[in-house]
Amino acid sequence: MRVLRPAAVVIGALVVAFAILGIQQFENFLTLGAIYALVALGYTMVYGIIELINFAHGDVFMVSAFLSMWIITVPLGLADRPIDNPLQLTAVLVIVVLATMVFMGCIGVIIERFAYRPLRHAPRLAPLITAIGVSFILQNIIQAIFSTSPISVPQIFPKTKFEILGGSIGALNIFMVVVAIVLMVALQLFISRTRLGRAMRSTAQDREAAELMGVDINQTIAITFFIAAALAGSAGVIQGQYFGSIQYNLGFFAGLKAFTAAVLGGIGNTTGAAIGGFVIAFIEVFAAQVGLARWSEVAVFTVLILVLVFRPSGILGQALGERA
Amino acid sequence: MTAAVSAAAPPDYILQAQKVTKRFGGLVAVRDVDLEIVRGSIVSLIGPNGAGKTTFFNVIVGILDPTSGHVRIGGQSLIGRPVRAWLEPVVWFTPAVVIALLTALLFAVTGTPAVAALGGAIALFGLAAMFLAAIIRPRRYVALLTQAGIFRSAKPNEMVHAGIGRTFQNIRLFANMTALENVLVGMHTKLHANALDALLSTPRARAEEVRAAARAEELLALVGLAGSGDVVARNMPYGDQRRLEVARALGSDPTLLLLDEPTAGMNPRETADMMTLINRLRTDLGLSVLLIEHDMRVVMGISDRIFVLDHGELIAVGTPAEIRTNPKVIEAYLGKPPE
Amino acid sequence: MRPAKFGALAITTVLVFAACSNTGSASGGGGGGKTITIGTELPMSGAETANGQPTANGVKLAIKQENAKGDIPGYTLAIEVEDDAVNGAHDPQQGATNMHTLVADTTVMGVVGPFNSSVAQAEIPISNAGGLLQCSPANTNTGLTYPPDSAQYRPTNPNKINYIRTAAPDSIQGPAGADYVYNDLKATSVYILDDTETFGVGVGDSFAAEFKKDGGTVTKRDSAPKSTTDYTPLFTAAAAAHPQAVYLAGTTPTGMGLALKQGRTVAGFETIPFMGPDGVADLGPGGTTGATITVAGSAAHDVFGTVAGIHDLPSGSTFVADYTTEFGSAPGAYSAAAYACAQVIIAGIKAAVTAGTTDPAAMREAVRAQATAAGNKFDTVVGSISFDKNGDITTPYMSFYKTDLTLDGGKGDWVYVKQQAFTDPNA
Amino acid sequence: MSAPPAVRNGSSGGLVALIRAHRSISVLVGWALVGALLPFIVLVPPFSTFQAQSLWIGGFANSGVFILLALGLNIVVGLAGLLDLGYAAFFAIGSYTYAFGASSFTGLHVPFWPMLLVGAFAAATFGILLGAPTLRLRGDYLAIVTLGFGEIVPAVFLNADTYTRGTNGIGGVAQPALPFLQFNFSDPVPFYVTMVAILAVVMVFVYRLQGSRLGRAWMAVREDELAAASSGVNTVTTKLLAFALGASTAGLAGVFNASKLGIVSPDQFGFAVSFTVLAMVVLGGMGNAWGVAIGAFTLYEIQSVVLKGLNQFFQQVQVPFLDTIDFVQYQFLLYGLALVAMMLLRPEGLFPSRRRQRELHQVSEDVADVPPPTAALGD
Repeated sequence: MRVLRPAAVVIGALVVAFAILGIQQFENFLTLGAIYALVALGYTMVYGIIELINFAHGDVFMVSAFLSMWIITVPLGLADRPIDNPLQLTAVLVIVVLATMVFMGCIGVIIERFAYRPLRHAPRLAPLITAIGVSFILQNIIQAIFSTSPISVPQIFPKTKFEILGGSIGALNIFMVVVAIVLMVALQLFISRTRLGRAMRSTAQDREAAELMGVDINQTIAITFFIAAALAGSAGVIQGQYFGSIQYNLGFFAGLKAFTAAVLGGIGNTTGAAIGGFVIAFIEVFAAQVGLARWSEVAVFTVLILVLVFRPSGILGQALGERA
Repeated sequence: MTAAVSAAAPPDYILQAQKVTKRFGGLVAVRDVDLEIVRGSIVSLIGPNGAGKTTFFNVIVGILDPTSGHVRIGGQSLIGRPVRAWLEPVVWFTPAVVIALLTALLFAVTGTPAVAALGGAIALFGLAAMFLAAIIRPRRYVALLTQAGIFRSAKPNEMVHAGIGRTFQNIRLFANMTALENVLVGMHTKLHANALDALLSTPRARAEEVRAAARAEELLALVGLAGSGDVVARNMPYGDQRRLEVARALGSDPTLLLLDEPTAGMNPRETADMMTLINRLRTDLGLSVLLIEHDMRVVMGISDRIFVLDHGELIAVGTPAEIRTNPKVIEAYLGKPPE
Repeated sequence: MRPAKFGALAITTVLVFAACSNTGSASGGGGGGKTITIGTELPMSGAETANGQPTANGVKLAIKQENAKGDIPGYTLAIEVEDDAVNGAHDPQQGATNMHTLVADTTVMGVVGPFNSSVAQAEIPISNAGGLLQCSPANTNTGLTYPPDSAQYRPTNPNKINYIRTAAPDSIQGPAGADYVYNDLKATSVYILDDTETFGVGVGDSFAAEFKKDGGTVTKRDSAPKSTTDYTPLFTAAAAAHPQAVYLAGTTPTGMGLALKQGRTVAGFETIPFMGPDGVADLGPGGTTGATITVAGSAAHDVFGTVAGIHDLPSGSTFVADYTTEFGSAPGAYSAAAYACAQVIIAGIKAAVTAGTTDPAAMREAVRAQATAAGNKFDTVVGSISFDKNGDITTPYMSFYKTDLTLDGGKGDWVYVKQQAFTDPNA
Repeated sequence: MSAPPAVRNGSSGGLVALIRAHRSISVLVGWALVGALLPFIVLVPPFSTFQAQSLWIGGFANSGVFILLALGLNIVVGLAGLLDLGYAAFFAIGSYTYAFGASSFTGLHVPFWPMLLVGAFAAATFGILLGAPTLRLRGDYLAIVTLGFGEIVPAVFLNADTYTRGTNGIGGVAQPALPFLQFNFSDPVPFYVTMVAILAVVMVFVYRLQGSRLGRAWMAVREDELAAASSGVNTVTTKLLAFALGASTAGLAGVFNASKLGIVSPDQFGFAVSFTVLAMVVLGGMGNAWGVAIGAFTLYEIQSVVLKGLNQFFQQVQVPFLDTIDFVQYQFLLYGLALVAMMLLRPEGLFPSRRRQRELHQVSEDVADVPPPTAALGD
């Protein structure tokens, strides 16, 4: 993958964002962006490989937030109080993140198996409708278990703040951004370096050809869904820890924004999705900064439309799944 | 026949490609290719794979803009580098600006805000209309641009208006429409019923539909698909699909027909039929034909003139006989003979 | 293969249709005699279950207890629950359809609801045409009752008021909060955040107006839709002007609980008082699902709230107890109000029955007239109330509460501060 | 109108031939029959036991709104193959146009019938405004742009409260008036009749368009844009017209809905509406007007009648465990299940048009080349 150009874009954008927002809002922007980026990656991967707008992805993210909350409270039996012992904290975090990611990954695979695979050769809109159906189902399962009201998540991460550049930055925020970046880099390496990654890329390029070359299409697609859902899972954990309160319907809007981010960045392009996520986070934080929060959604989509008018295939042109 | 035409003092060219070059980033797909087609002749463009035949083809039908050089159809230059493109935005804004100024003037005189409001509205509307026109590029708008001395390469559908019909190397029919409908779409430029006609189903529209259907049947018959008008295209045998593509291309009553490997993947019998068909098009309809072809038997059989491309450059031009004996061509196809 | 599948689909569809061939007139609960129905028209599914269910439960309880008393000779009360949520969100068109259903059911003598003002706007014209009394426990939008706006909802019978409400309109609750913040909390500058919903925006506006009138300053006013997940940037931006208090104009289900929780984490908002209307002061103790204190957790200190109603309910103590025993959870913010609405309707029915009215249409009209006739007083769970010529409650009471996180073992709860009677501006 | 080639293929019985020869008349007759029969069908069990006739009729009038929307979206998605996920926006524009034109809020009182056209025109204009810059986008980019537009429009109506009364919505919207029909809030019949009439006309238009030069151009663009352009079709104009005509239908629906409901508020036009209509189109069978209409009708009735009725049923039948569940609360879940099930059973919709059926089975690609061999193995 071409790494230099996206990197340049990212750094440039960050500098500008910092200049405009100032340290405190910059912190908010990075944190929010990290979440959107992680969710957007899922959309972009699924789209890249089977050209499906997976509307259920946002709700997979939502489910994972609830799952992490459950893991923390029930099996681990932790209360809403920071863990100060670093070792214990690390252990807990690793357990929660891994467990959530793996479990959600499986859910992603299951969804693909039962809702999308049967329709792989069906009209392309059919899976879109099932995706919407699945998202309803997920929402209602959560609703049935946890009710429709906001549920608070025990925040186990210490509330320590560091004085950086005249602003106080929460340790949690740093942790989130780091986790997001690590995962994204890992994903890039996976796609570009490993055999499975190559299989995914070739499938995205041309499924028939890949099949002829002996790539196991079903397995590859299943893995894609696993990774996508797992990333959403990690984002869900972060969401819960950072916002401290989750609701059964947070998936829809998060999903909408994340998908927008994916398209903005050039859908099918993993780096683009990450960038798109941060762009949208910036717009929202900026809108809040200047007191136009109620217009932020309008702003987000206006920017999207403008970008697409001038760069019809998103910020990072060539999409992973582009056909010749 | 070739002799007859070339003897006439200034040959009547239906298509002239002059110094056409197409670059993709670093690599040059087509370099300085000159190609002329005399009205009523059959010309072939041959060359090894990757010689740039299809790129050149896509340039002259308006799909790709040339990096340099230009293409004339019937003497009029339609494809080439944009000229005075910077002027186009001026054209967009002029009407609005003019109206705005007039409004300002009127307002200064009368001083009634209503006038200002109305004028402003009209100006805005004018601006919007011009933008819309710039996006749709209706023929009037293009004509306006040419008057202003602005030149932009024609789009594929404009080339059809200029009288060029084409087929595709890998068949691109409207697979789920019937043969008849495919031809009717081909006749799009020849029909004039607009949305309103359709909604009200005006007598004019109805009459046109009937005539169109009849004409389409004729064309199908011409390519030898009489009676299969109601078959959905994707259910047709391969050979028929190729013929149907020709019929669709004929729908716009072209003067020049561009055939991209019309016999690719055909068995000898189908190939022979296709050759007779192409000949008939020339003799019966007086069409000129540009052929991209691999099958040498076809090329040598029906071409008046042959252009040979290799690595994007024109290496030879001439009659089949000349080409057959041209060492460069042989080298290009068979590689350098060992010293 | 496909025909078979299609057959299966067809069969299921038919079954489902058969399944619902009993919609509409709900069966009367036990007891002999004819059935009189009280309808509820609330969002019962999806995102707004939390609003609708407890409110409907208030009515269920009232009817159950009334039937137990059985002092309407020859009649049993039944409830007909209508749901105006489609795809999980309240939908005016569905509300209108439901209202048509209720109007068409001649046993329905009164309707409790709706919950959302936009739904009310679609329903009042229909119930007005059907001469059916509607009593909303939750609508606070002034336009619904205040002339001249309210007239447009009664095209059929302009002079027959058929919509009353026990909730105090925004024009009272907002200012009440403003005065409290300015006079009692001694804050002279406030940051207002609303949820873009009818209730939130309305109460926010009236709060801002009154607060300015008192001489305070509104440092910033933001609107964040309930889809917002991250309120931190808003508070970070608002911190610049150093407000001395925050007014959360909205409800916890639409994000105000989350706003409280996140706002506390932003420098400048750690300790200052947060104030909210009864959408925030839901009086749910810590631990109850979805209650503000539960959602905000440790951030819920120094939170103040107004509740449109009086605190020491005449029969309140038993109401809360009864409700909790009946439904196993504490009453929602609007349960008591809904209970009161049901009581008003029941009182009307009783009067009509004792007057010997039997014809359904006549009884409907009697109930409507009884409820809206000037000077008629109703003994309800929220006290003795009556309605003015527009259908607004004449003695809007405001009760003030604050959070105390030390209560029930650190879980925290709301404590009563004071209550205050206001005067209905249109009386 | 001459038999459009679009419907030439297939068997030709006497009646079939007649219907095809006089498409418009047969459509009108068809709607007349449907419109006349429906009110009486609901008088017989099981439907009669459901709810009173007047309620059914009112429900039909509402479902008509969705049928109208579905027919319009069918032009965009089904015929021209443009995926539009923000269709509700045009519905909203139509509604608000009428609310501005005929309510006590603005003080204007333009009669309903001209406003029908105005609403349609306004919606069409916005359709073009949105389409013009975005139509060159590839399918799914267009999808997200339209999705964005669908989110923006209600948000604007919500936030520009000085002009739209924001979240309160505009109430007191005028009802239609006719000398011989009395429109009011208690009697649904006039609305029902009006809706049937509108539907009949729109359906005739849809069929005429399908068989026309424009309709063929739409299908050509759907099938293969490059080939269409090389046949002389101006793809931009063609797509714009699809957008405009689709939007104008939504505009009609909006005006009707606003007048029937008497109130317009932003919360009526969320994403839910857009995808409900899309689901209706896909379930009904894209490209087939009647199929789409039936799909819309079915889905609407399931949503607004069937799911709401489950509780009473299970409580009355005393099904052991089911009667304890509150289905009203889970209808959304059932709706989701219904969508998935129907899609898995009939990917090409309940009533696919004969020719779409095959083609829809191919996995779409940017450049629709010779269809992959998998094309035919749909189910």
